[in-house]
Amino acid sequence: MSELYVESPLAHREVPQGLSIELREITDRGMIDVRGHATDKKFMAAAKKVLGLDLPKAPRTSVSWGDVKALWLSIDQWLILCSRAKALELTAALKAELGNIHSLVVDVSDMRAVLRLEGEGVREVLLKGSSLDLLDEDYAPGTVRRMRYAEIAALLHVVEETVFDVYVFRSYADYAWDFILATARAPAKVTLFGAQATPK
Amino acid sequence: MLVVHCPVCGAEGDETDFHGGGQAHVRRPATHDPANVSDEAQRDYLFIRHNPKGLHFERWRCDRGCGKWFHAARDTVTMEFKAFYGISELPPREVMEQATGEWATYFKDRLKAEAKS
Amino acid sequence: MKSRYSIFSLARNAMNYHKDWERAWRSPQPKAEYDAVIVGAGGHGLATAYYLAKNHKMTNIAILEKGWLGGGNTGRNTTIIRSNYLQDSSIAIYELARSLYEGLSQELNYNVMFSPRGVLMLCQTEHELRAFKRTAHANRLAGLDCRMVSPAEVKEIVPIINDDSNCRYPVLGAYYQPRGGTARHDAVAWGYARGADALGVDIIQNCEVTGITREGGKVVGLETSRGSIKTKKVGVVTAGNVSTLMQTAGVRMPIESLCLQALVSEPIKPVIDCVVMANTVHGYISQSDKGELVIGGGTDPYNNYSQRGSFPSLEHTVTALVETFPIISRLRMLRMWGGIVDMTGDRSPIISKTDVEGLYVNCGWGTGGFKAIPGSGYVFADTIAHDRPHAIAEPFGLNRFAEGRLIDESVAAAVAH
Amino acid sequence: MSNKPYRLAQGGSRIDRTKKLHFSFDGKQLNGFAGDTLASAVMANGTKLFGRSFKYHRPRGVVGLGSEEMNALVGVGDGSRHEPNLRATQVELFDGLQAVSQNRWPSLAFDVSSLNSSFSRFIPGGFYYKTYMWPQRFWKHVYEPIIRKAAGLGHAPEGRDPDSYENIHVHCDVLVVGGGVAGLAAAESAAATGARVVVADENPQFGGVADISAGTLDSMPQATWIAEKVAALAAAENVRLLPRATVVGHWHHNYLMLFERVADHDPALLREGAPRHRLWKVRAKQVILATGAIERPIAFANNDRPGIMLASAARAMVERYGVSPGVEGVVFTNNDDAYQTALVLKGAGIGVRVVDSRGRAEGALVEKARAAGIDVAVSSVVSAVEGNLGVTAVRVAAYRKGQGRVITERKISCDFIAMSGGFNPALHLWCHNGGKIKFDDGLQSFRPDRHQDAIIAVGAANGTFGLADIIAEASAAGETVGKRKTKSAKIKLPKAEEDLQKPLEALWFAPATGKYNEGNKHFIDFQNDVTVADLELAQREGYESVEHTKRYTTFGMATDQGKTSNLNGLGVLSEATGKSIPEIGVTTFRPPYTPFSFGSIAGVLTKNLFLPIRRTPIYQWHADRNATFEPVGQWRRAYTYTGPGEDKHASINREILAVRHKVGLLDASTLGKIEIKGPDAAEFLDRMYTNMFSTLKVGKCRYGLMMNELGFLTDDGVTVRLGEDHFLMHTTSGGADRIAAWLEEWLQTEWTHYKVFVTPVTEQWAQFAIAGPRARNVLAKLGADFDLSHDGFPHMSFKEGKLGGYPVRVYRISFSGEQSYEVATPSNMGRGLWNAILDAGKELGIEPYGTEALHVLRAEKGFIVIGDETDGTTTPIDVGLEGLVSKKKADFIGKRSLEQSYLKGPNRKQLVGLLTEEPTDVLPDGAYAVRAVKDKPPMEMIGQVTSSYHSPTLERSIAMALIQNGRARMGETLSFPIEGGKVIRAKIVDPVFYDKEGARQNV
Ligand SMILES: Cc1cc2nc3c(=O)[nH]c(=O)nc-3n(C[C@H](O)[C@H](O)[C@H](O)COP(=O)(O)OP(=O)(O)OC[C@H]3O[C@@H](n4cnc5c(N)ncnc54)[C@H](O)[C@@H]3O)c2cc1C
Ligand SMILES: NC(=O)c1ccc[n+]([C@@H]2O[C@H](COP(=O)([O-])OP(=O)(O)OC[C@H]3O[C@@H](n4cnc5c(N)ncnc54)[C@H](O)[C@@H]3O)[C@@H](O)[C@H]2O)c1
Ligand SMILES: Cc1cc2nc3c(=O)[nH]c(=O)nc-3n(C[C@H](O)[C@H](O)[C@H](O)COP(=O)(O)O)c2cc1C
Ligand SMILES: [Zn+2]
Repeated sequence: MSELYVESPLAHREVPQGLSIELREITDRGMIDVRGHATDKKFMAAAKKVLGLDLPKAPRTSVSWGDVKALWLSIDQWLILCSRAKALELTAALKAELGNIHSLVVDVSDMRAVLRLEGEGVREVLLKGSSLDLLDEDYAPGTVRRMRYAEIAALLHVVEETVFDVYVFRSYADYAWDFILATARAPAKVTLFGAQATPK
Repeated sequence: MLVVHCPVCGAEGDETDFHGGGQAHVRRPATHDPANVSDEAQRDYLFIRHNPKGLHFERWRCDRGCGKWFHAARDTVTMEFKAFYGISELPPREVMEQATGEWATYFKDRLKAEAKS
Repeated sequence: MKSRYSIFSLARNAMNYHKDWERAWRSPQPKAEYDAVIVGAGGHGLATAYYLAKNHKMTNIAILEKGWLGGGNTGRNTTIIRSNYLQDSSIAIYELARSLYEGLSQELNYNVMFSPRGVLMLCQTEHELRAFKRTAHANRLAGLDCRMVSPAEVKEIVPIINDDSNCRYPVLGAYYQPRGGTARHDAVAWGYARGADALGVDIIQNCEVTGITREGGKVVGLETSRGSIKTKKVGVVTAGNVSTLMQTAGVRMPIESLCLQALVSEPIKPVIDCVVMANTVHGYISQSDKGELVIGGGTDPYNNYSQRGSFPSLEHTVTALVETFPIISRLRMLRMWGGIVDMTGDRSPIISKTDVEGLYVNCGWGTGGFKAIPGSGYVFADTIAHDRPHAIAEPFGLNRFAEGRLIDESVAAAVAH
Repeated sequence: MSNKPYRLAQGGSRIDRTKKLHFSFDGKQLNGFAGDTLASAVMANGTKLFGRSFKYHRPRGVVGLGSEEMNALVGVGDGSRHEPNLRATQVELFDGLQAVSQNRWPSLAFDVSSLNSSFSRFIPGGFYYKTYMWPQRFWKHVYEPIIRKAAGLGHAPEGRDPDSYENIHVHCDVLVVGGGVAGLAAAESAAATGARVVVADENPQFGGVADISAGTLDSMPQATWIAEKVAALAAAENVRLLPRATVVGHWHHNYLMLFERVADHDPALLREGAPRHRLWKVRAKQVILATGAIERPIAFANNDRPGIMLASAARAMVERYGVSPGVEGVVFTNNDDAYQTALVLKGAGIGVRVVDSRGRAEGALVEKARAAGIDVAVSSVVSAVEGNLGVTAVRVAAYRKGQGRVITERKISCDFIAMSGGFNPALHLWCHNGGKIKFDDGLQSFRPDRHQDAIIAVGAANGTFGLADIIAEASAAGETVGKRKTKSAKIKLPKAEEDLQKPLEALWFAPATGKYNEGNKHFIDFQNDVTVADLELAQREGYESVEHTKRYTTFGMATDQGKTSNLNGLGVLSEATGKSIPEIGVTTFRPPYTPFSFGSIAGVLTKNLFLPIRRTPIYQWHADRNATFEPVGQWRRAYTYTGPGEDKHASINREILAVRHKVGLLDASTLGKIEIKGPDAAEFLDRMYTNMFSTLKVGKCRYGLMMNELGFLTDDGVTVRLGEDHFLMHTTSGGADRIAAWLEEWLQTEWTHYKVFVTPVTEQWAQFAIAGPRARNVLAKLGADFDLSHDGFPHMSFKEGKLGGYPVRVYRISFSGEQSYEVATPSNMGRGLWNAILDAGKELGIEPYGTEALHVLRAEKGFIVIGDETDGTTTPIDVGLEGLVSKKKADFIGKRSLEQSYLKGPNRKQLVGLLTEEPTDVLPDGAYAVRAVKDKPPMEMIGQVTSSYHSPTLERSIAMALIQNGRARMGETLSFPIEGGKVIRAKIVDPVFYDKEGARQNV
């Protein structure tokens, strides 16, 4: 049997030029959607047993354990990040461990495209499509937030001070990519606060 | 553009991050006694709406946040939100007391019914 | 009888520096009792009073208006007039209205500037194209003068349209009503006001009705900010404010009041000669005789009595129109405003008797009632005068909501106005 | 003053005389300096005539200082870069700028339509309502075309805008609107608290009118103090200074829109790729309005002649640009402030005298003026102006307040007038969102009162004009509202010194002798040519409400939105009616403060970014194969694949026949997919669907119907039972998001006790239909690790496993009536599996087919499509699916509504099949059947075609229709009058046209 052909949502896009920040697609990311009640102790314990971490209960936070990360999505929903290879295995393990506990675990590794934006001024670029208060200290590394981005739904993950991952449903990947190309153009760079030249 | 606050996850954001879902506390008669819903009761459920000029109670969904539905009390003239509360809850007492017209009657009846049970 | 307006009266008055013009309408004090009272001096209320007086010889009547006449939605709408609806009952009322508009300036001796410059409803998806084709079949058999036009014809009628067939929503054609158009909104209100006044109707402004008084199952009068008024017949025509007022008579309405916004650009030399509606992207546009582009969009999604809307809905409309008419990108918005529209559950109006004897209601015109003013006034006056629904009004009764007999126009092609 | 007659030898704080710029006005090549505005540069060249008014085409020049300008409107740029109606006072000069005047023909100085002015007596406010009515059709064909030709000011650009625009969001603690003395003082103290502060000013420079105001701060000229503050604020980490940025509107919850002109002033920036405009969407915890005040003109006869300016504008011409408004001027005022202008003119060596309407003029500035030798005439008004394209003289008359007309006049030669009727606080933003205002007798103007939002006005915007008061008020406001961080902010206030001013006396209308009084020429709204007489006429005719007067005369409706005219109009109405100004009331202030571009609103959301297009994993393959795409919601689906030498009709037929006789492959990835799991999942589905799901066996599929609460069909699809408490629901492509939200809504709001989770997974899966008699062979060829036999994998069942090595879920369901498998694989492998299927199917004759073939195939089978056979008013019973409406279940969504009398009533339209008498006639979609064909409409309609196709399988046309009582009329022949007078006759038949027993899918 020949090898399986696998293609990420943005595989056909070229490395962008002329931007004020860096933009690329992250392709090796496994994702598992986990539903269960944070108030259900059995559920939380089972998840911890498999993932090695306590699913975060605080809204908009994330927790890591080794190469596994859990992003809070709702009071009864998390997105588990890991390598693609590991996603299958973790999904099976979670399902097995959860057994009859009221829950729903789905491998959704192929459902979203992940766009990595990196560099000085990345928040300003994102603010051209998002109405969140991204300059606020609430948006420290680790923060997770669903948002409306341009005309689509997206999930924002603050990886580091100037590194952001934007998750969009894969059918919108090209749109999101093009939107960032348009708003991150170097001549359109905006600095929101900080010292500026004295206006003449 | 209103600022809406989700009482479930605490997210705050533009109205476009949320989804307005119309009047709150509408009772679906068929859920309770499907065999005995009059045409008028069905009409009221589907079409008749409180439409106050002033304090109103409505449903919203935290569309771009936790995805949960919740309730809000809002003034339809000033657009000021007076409270955000859970989807299975009644508004805070002091807000209920500010209600007028049909809403005042509604809350009075609800409280009476609750006191009884 | 009032002195008539004409080129000659204009010239005559010019000689005297226009010092001798009569008032267009009186400013009477309310009487203690009327044979009938219309609440709300919007287009529908004024037309109702005019036809009550003219067709039914009821002249001891009054219109009570809480603010200034025509100051509601009639004074703030984008003035699109068309009659090419899908359902038979809609076609009947809107076409009656449209045909009355044709001769309204002469009828009222007031130039309402009805301008049948054509209404183009763009088809920007296959689904929309199909839906309009269906409407076209229905309208043709109903006897309306409408037709589908090709993308090339659309380009001919509106040369500034984006005709790139690869754009996001390419124009696949349009549904065209050549004798749809616009009229000068204020003039419609003022013309009916002047006409009704001349027939003896008391138009009382700055008079808010605060309550409807009933005795048993009957109406006996009204409470107003200028005292009580006795009457046995009340026609409530208060658009966005209908729920609260009807409530005082114990009638609950299937209405929600929402804000609908519109805007105008700075005036420019003519670039667009007809009305264009782009329903898929929620924008419609025409150019007034003064030169400003008149643009409307959809309603904001929550109840609102503030006459001030939210920015996003207009933002979507403008964005869509920039895409549809790229040259407007460099033009500028001059003014935006909102009106409180009365939306029913099926998005069709209510012209109805109520369970209370002598109480009639005309509302629910939502985002599209300007075009209906003459027809609605005509059949509502008839309904009030004879205490039974006029045949054209009958389908629009309140009873339809309990029967499930909805008149849902928006379903076929989500067309609002 | 040789070839630049009006450029003064000295002065001009804004211009750089070493940088000469070339520009053109109406094609004439002119020079100016860096720092000039178009207004100052043109005036420096000796031209006062800038444009023509709207209705009378009267010649007009510059009146204002900046954004309040209503007369000097020009078009800038050409072709697709043309922009009409710009205020010359706001256009910054750059090298190569091209400007044209507007609303004139053939030329600015000689304009044919200025004849309107001679007719003006016949065309007073509202005249068109009284005429143009006969004969009826003349309005459309004669009168209106003439009126429209005259409409508008400038002309639109040509072609698509080559420039770019963008939006940006920003949250701040404090937004300071206006960067004059007040705004900067407020910003300074707010910033000192550590708050995040944005300061926006519409001008290129900060400082407001400080540079042309006489007072000092800490003994420095105000301008020096401003420069210091601007530098300090620019250096601060927590402050953003935004010049060329107009706050255009204020909305609920302190949402403001800020319009930044990024590159209009500098074509080099545009060339580098900068956006032309940027719209800032600002959410501010606190707004400080420091928008200053706008000077009022005075209504006197012919007060619109070029050369008549506001006093502050005349002053600015001299001080900022070194441009003299003329040689010999008259300052006409009712207040002390304008004396500053007189002093400045005098200081620049320009002839000047003052006409003051007040009985006494004795403030410190007045005394200074007298001391400087300026002639001051009190109790006097300018009663009329002579000159046409410019001012040649004024008539000055003795004046007593309340006088209707004057008798004696004396004539004074002059070539310009600087007028000041007082100042109006700029209340626009205060009022946009319901702020209350109050009338101030001292100012004779409105000022802010209360506001529901966190917004506060300071400085001239608040009606505070004393320099020390402004600073104190603004600084205090900044400090209290800025408090967010804990930093303490003690700002040392500068010491303000200025000449004390005496109060003004209202002057709304300067009377003239009879001749001038009755000639309609005291302009209130300059641009729209509304005069005092027009306002009075409106009152006389009963248009009493100020709102009626506004609409009848169009006063305040021009592009300046009455910035300089509204209050004057109210003053005139007050005098005409005897009511006070507050009794008359103001018209509504609406956004925007000044007009802003539609392009800036759209931002980058044009062309490919206007709205998203959703692509399936196979999208590129479809495109490469020359697929026509069909939009379905935001998705693009392949409609048909036209090969070489084929048209669409041929390719569709080919695709259909491939499915019927061989095998076809369809990209169905867009179908909605939702996982539903929990102990109550089955019961929940019973509530959502019309039919029963709790009885479905694990591993089996069932087709379900969904209604809304009104009893109308909204969606359908196949749901699979993956496990006892676990389902996978398929929805229509357009319905995926809507249905997922719908399920959540019911779970969260009505059946809150149900233990059910719902997770949409549409995009996790690429999904394909392999359909046709050889479908199984394709799967076998690919290699499946599960039983493919009919018994082992019967119709309406489900398997999970590997196909050609790819992980798959396979559903044996059929929308074509053929043997059919729907195969789902994770999206990233979609393209791989798609190719593998095509390879495997090659020798079996596999063909990809598109949505049109799909539609015909299903129509041949009589299957409905939501949105085709239904239109939102159609019940399951109407489309003949009564069998799928459970009688056993007590309640499900929409059930009760089906009982409403009309939905149960007679004469409902029912789904039937139609066969045309002539097999080659294809009924048009949406065609109506009539009860009886008549010569002409109206004809009674009894139902309409919902789907209609040529069926290559049956080699004839087929159609489905909703017909009144259709099911009772089987065999009846109906008439469909279509366009062009043709009538198509068709027989009512069963809607299943092909393989009625369903044998083909079951093998
Ligand atoms: C932005 C916008 C765009 C629109 N565009 C179109 C269009 O293009 N084409 C179209 O056909 N329609 C359009 N419409 C809809 C149309 O304007 C309305 O349907 C129509 O004007 C309604 O007329 P009316 O007489 O019923 O109501 P109104 O004109 O609103 O009159 C109701 C009157 O009742 C008065 N009133 C209320 N309560 C009381 C009380 N208690 N006592 C006394 N008086 C009271 C109000 O002050 C008001 O004057 C638009 C509406 C808006 C807001
Ligand atoms: N009679 C008097 O005493 C008198 C009269 C006039 C002016 N003054 C002087 O007026 C000044 C008052 O200072 P101030 O700061 O209150 O007013 P200001 O006029 O100096 O500044 C206001 C600034 O706000 C800008 N602005 C207005 N609306 C805007 C908007 N929507 N968006 C962006 N910018 C906008 C204006 O262009 C201006 O630059 C003092 O310098 C004072 O000396 C006094
Ligand atoms: C068809 C139409 C054209 C309009 N044209 C103008 C215009 O040219 N200038 C203007 O200032 N306002 C214009 N308006 C808006 C009115 O000034 C006003 O905003 C509207 O009637 C709503 O009233 P309000 O803003 O006082 O609440 C227009 C309104 C309509 C309905
Ligand atoms: Zn939330």
